Amino acid sequence: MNTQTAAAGWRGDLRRLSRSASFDIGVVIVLFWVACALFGPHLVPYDPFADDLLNSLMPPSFAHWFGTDQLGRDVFSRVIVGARDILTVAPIATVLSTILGTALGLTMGYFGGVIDEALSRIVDAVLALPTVIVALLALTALGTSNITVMVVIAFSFAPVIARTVRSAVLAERGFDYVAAAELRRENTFYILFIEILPNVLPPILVEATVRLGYAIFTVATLSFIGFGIQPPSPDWGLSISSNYGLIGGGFWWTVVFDGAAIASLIIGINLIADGIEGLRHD
Amino acid sequence: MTINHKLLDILRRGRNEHENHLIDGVVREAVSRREFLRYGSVLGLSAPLLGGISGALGFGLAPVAARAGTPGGTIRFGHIVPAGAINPVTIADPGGVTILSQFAEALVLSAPDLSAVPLLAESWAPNNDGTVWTFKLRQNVKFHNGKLMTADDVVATFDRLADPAVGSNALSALSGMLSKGGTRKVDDYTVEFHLDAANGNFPYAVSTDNYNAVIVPAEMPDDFEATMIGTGPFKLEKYTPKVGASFVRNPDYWGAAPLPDRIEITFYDDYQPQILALQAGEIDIIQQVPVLQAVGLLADPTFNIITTPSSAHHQVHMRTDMEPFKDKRVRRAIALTLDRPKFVQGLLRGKAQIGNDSPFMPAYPSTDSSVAQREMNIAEAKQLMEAAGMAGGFKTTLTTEKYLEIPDYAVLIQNAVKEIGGDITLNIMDQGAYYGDAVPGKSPWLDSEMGITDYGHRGVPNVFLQAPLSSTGTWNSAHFANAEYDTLVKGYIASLDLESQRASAGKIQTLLLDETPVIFSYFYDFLTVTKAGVTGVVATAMGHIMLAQASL
Amino acid sequence: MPGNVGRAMLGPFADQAAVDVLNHEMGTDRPVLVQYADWISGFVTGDMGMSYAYRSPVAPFLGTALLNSAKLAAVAFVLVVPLGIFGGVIAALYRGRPTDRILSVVGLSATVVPEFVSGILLILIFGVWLRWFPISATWADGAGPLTQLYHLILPAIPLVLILFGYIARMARAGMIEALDADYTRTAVLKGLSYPQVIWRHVLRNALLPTISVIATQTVYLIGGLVVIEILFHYQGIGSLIYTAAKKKDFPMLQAGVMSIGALFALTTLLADLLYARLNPRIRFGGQE
Amino acid sequence: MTDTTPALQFENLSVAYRVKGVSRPVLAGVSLEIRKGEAYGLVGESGCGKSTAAFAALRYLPRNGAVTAGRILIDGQDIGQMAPPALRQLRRQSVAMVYQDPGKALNPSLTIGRQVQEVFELAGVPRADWAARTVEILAKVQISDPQLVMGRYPHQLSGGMQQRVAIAMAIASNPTLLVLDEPTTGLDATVEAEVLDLIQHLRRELSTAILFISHNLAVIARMCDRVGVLYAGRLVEEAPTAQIFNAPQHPYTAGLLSCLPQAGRSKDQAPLATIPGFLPVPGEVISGCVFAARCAVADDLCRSTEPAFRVADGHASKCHYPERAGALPVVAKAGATLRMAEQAAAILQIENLSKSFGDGDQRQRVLRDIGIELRKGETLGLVGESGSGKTTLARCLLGLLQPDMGSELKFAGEPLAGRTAARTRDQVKSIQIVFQNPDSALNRSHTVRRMLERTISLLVGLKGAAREARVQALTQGVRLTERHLASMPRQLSGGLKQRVAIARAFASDPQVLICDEPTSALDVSVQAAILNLLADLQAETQVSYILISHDLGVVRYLSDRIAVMYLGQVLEIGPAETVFSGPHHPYTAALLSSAPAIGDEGAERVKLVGALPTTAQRPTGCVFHTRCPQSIPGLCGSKAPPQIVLEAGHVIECHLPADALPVRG
Repeated sequence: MNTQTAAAGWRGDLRRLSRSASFDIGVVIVLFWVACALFGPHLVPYDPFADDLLNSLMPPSFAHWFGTDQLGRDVFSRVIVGARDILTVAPIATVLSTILGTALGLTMGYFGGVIDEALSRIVDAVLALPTVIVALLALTALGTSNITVMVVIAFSFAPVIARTVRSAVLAERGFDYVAAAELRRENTFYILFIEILPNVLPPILVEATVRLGYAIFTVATLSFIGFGIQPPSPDWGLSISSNYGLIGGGFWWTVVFDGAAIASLIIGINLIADGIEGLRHD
Repeated sequence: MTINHKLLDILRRGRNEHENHLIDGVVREAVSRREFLRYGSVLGLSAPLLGGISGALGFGLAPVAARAGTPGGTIRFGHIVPAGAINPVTIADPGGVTILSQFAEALVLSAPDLSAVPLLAESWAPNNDGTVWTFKLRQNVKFHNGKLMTADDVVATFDRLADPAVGSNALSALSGMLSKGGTRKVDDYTVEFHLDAANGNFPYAVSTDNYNAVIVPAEMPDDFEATMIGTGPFKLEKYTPKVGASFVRNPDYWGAAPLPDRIEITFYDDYQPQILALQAGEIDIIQQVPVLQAVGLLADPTFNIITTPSSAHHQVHMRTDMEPFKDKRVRRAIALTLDRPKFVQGLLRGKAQIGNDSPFMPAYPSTDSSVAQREMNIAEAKQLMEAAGMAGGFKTTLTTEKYLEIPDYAVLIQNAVKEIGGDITLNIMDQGAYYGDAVPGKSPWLDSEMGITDYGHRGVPNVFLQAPLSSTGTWNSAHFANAEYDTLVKGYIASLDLESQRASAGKIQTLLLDETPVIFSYFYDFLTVTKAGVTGVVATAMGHIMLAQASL
Repeated sequence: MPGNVGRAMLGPFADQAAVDVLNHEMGTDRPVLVQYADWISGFVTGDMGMSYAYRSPVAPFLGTALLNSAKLAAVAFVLVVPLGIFGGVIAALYRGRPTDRILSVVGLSATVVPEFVSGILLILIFGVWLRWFPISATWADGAGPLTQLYHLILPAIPLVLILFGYIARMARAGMIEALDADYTRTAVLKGLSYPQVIWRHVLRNALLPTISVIATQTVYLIGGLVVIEILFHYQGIGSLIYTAAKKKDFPMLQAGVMSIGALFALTTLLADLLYARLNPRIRFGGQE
Repeated sequence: MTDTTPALQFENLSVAYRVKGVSRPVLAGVSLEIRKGEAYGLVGESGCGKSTAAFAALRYLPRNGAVTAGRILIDGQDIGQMAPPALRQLRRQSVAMVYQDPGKALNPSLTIGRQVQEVFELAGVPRADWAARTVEILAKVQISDPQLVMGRYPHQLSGGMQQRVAIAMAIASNPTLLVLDEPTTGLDATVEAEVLDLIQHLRRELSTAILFISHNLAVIARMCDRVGVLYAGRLVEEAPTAQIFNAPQHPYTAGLLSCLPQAGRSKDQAPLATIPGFLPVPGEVISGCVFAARCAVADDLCRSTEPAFRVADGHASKCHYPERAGALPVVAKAGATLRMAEQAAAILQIENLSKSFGDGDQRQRVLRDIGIELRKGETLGLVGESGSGKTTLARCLLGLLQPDMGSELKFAGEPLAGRTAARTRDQVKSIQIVFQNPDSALNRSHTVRRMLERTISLLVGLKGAAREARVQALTQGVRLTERHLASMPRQLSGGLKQRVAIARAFASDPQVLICDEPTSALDVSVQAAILNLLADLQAETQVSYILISHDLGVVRYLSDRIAVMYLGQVLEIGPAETVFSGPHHPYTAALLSSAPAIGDEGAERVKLVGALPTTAQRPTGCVFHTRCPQSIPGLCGSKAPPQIVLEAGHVIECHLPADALPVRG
């Protein structure tokens, strides 16, 4: 492939994207949290795990911007470092689901017929259930760990991606370049992955971004109900879950900042997805 | 202290050997007044008698908060949804106990101060070697179905609980102590318990501590949940599984007429929603709240906190048969890094008693309080590590359950041992996973190098001494095997008099401090929170909540 | 399935005899395959088995829970459908202008923020501080419909927020497609006034696709119910599943999940029927 | 008294679109006048601004479009100055529009009756009269059962019927001006002819002025009194129809006309003329004549000074040298085409080829018992309306579809397996295709080089330098340059893309090349170059073509023999000239007469009855009898027609006696 022209295309797309204010905001937010996840432990003023029992539940102050939690740990530091687990689990789950869903969607869309029919049934069955419910069932049976959470999310999101890819592939399947490839006796692998895949990448990219948002949503929700990321992680959903009983007592800072963190990250990702989606429809 | 010897002599008449021994103890001041009252109650000295003895000894029973409540009204309280069907035979969780305590009663009340108070039994006494205990039952007690409670009901109740084929949850408290057939009717209002082995604390086994041991009619229906026939101050009005229950005043109650017209109970899956509901004014009482959850309520004048001391605690076990904990000096060093007063203040907001690395918490009368309290001493800890050849520190994994403040406690331990070079990785699992199949090899609880396990309240330390620490103990996650310890415990359990119990206890405490297979750094209280103005609420550490004398 | 149901139910400290008796009673001492076959054959005949946790049949629990959840979902839908459609229509009519942008960003943000975040804020503000609404969605026995509604409003709001953006987005897309369609151009060029064009020609075509979207959203709504019902302490299907999962009450859990699947199939079917009813293309076959 | 106010007047009209913040002019200084009752044709290639002109006339520009200069007057009123109510009044009473794709122009969820009667409602007709007026207007557009149609939804009507309804709505208010924007594009030839007939008929009845917009010169020639030619947003020539077509005064117009593969032209005689170069990019600053860069007669004056719009005898041209337009040099070289010997060996034999889709009740037979022979080096044209099975036939030959049992294909005497996978490499490489739409046929994420190399590697088995040499040869063969090899398809124009597709098809040295509508996605000027290229390549390589096209001009230009298909059957096959000249099958006659052709405006059209049946409801007997104007009652509907052999190789399946077969003209 001629990388130069392809790159030029990408650069052009990026330039157009960066003109969208909401896309820019999304990128800034997400990059901020990614930086927190990567370098958080080196950036924060306090060790997010270090207790200071005699200074617990202090309201936000100059020393502790976001106050302290019940063990006297610095909430600000915990919120910053709290990005780490969710930004590991959710993206890996998304990548897994994208790979799986793409392979599935390519197969369904390209071969059609009985294969498509059979796989579609499975896909529909999985899609009939909300992810959180499927995850609850699976995690109860398999036991909770970051790995199982990833796998469960990957499996329950793959059908959505498969469906997107399938319909994109069906459209591509109607294009004559596929017939042309068959007419030079390309093997199926080449047709699927070299001919068709590059052309369905944009919708996959959008769907994967949207899924990443949902993955974060789901991981946070699972953590909140106790089936996701496990203590002692400073994970946001987990922190909210263990602290929300305190808000009535006025200790709102133990919950509100974590909530804002989750909200901002998911909104950021969706702003990016929105931007890319808008680009495709221009 | 002025002792009225004349009065005392009168009172001593008819007392058996153990009772007189106890009285001797208190006279000699070997037994404190508080302990006297508590242990005296176990031996079956009635409250008037105890009061009399106390009076004779120059200290009176603390007067019961005598402010009389106003009758009427509906009390709404929330608690954790019962884990299973409401059946006294099978109930195994605080949620179920709370429901039980509304409508059913045991022979003996293990009161919040750990004293044994007569309920359906009027009095009790052991034989000389403590193998047979005779209970006199209260007369004219009616079940909610109108029948009188007699010895037949008591015998049936205990035979059911002690029958392995029925599989009652009470088996864990009764096995090795009371078998099926061991409960015998003497007359309609007298029952004898013939024990498998001598036991000086038997009344606790038929008290509210053994919460399954509520007296229900001999003919217990299969769908007990539909009727909930007991002798309690309230009768079932409506029960909806998972949702809640309501009870109404029992007009035929044997004791003082219950004050509230109705009790409305709402079940919650978790503590947070309960607390919020209390704050929003939707319920009046929540109970058994872990301290950390209730932090928001502690300083709030619109709420009233009832603190119930308990022997509930979190055991930190270290595998005595595995590195890096094979050397007891390492175990001791770790115990020395913990700042217990700080834990109690910070983690538990002062609502706990400091532990001394043995099950003997200060509140137990048999505890030898002369054994020195272990305090944080990093220098000594470092020396011990050096002596053990581990000055470079160690690495280990602390496996535990996600329950109450245990994860936070784990973090505190993780941080504390850093002082002596300990590098602990936390592995916090959900409860089911942690306990696994509860047999070695299939249970992180019993297999992990280091772990933290929650133990519920017990009125006496016997269970804590045996199952988790004796070499044949089924919950021995520290894999602690020490012949001397086993012998000491056997002696402790069999002894009927307080002084010899305390002597054994002292040795056990010293031994455990030296070996430190398990760290007991605190015993946490249970909190019951009520709306300000609610009075007369009695709560036990077991989960009972008694509202007969409560008023809004 | 857990290795030992009885042990899991009774906890680590229960006596082994008690565990054995429980396992025998529940049949969980049989081989897993036998248990599963038993459960499946029961399920298809309408017997959903016995709850491990309550040792009583699952079905009655399920019925009440579904009814409760349906009430909550209904309140949410009644609030969100008109709101979402209205938002979408307005956004489409002001396409590209600030109104549209604001609606888009607000809708997007509302949609993606997890229910437990918005729910907690609502509880804090309206339940605890202002005390305008009860924070528990469960009402007292025998409460009238209005009281029930009063209890359900606060829990419905996070669901409304979640769905609002989604429905508005779909409605907007449908509107824009219809606004850009040739038939709309035909209508304008006929000389119809703008409101007439929108009312007669655009709306109906624009909102048809939204129907199926709303139907598929029910299933996500139910997913959201888990959190909402826990948070607002409401005895619906979500909290039933959650409790069952926590207690490893597999028969209850499976029955709950299955019933959600069935519910989804049903809503989809209803939506398809409604769609077909409203869409002449489907109602009156093909070209003659 | 005659009203001399023009129905529509553009005064120096300029329109621009804002695209991503940049203003792109689409119309620049266009001035024209349409008199009352006049039919004015606006013609031009894609991107010239035709449709923008149409929508500007109704003040219905897209959201990002705006009139940047000039005025539009309808009946003397400046519509740019109108307040919304006045504009609505204007649209209700004075102007109406019909556009392409009637299926989309009608509201899918309202009945026809409601949509039509809305016009009367707006015109202030009393409610009681709406129904009657609707019936009346539907009858006027020759809808035979108005009552029935009123209750129908748009999707229940055929394309032709839908367009009639759209026209009915447009003329219902008896407007001063009717704008028709490509009203028949996308319709089948016979349907198109019917709609055009209808419009002509209505014109005679109504006094409406018509602005007729089309890319199709022949349609314009047939329909209009005067014609304007648009190029790059400018009106370059305007004159009465006859003058434009007979004596064009702008090199662009002249070029367009000579590009057309019109009646009588054939690859054997001369290549088609072409217009080199490309349309200027919108927004490009052009100092001289916009067409100068592509003009064969342009000089320095043309490149530096924009010519004025000069009018002489009602014939206006925006050219410095209008007189030179007629004497345009032919750009393309004379072809060295070799007429194939008719006895050449058959390379591809098709016998009893049938293809069905679906099962049971759903089974549809799309091809039925096709028997055709393709000879070496010849071009076989396949014509027929949509649904006749042309493309299915092509895909069966390629092995992309498995024919039904009993079908027989032979290539070079050897049996040919049904699927590509079962064929030998030689067979696969020997039968290739040029697809209709290069955008679909070329993978948009691969470079041209990669596409060519991959085909050569797989089918010819060449590697390294040998492969590179072949790539170069192919590139030169289709008149592409080295530079194009590194391009992605989106960087190429439509014509260049089709060249790439042709190069790829030739990469494996095919002996049979199927060309499926190879030029239908292209503008006329580009089409000519591609047709020339195909003719040249055939002369060079002796390849046989199967040419599928709905454009009879194209088919006639390239084909040696022609097969006429209808509902999956071949009704007539024979040498190109005889098929065109007749006698021919009644269907062929109808098809030929439907196709508008320049200089053929007055010819009587063979009218077909009814709509095209689908393959699911294939008529018994002769498949065409339901629509045949010469159907013999009782015979054609029950008995399959015999084959009439008129002369060597000219075969017609018909019940009519040979002398009753229609003959053209």
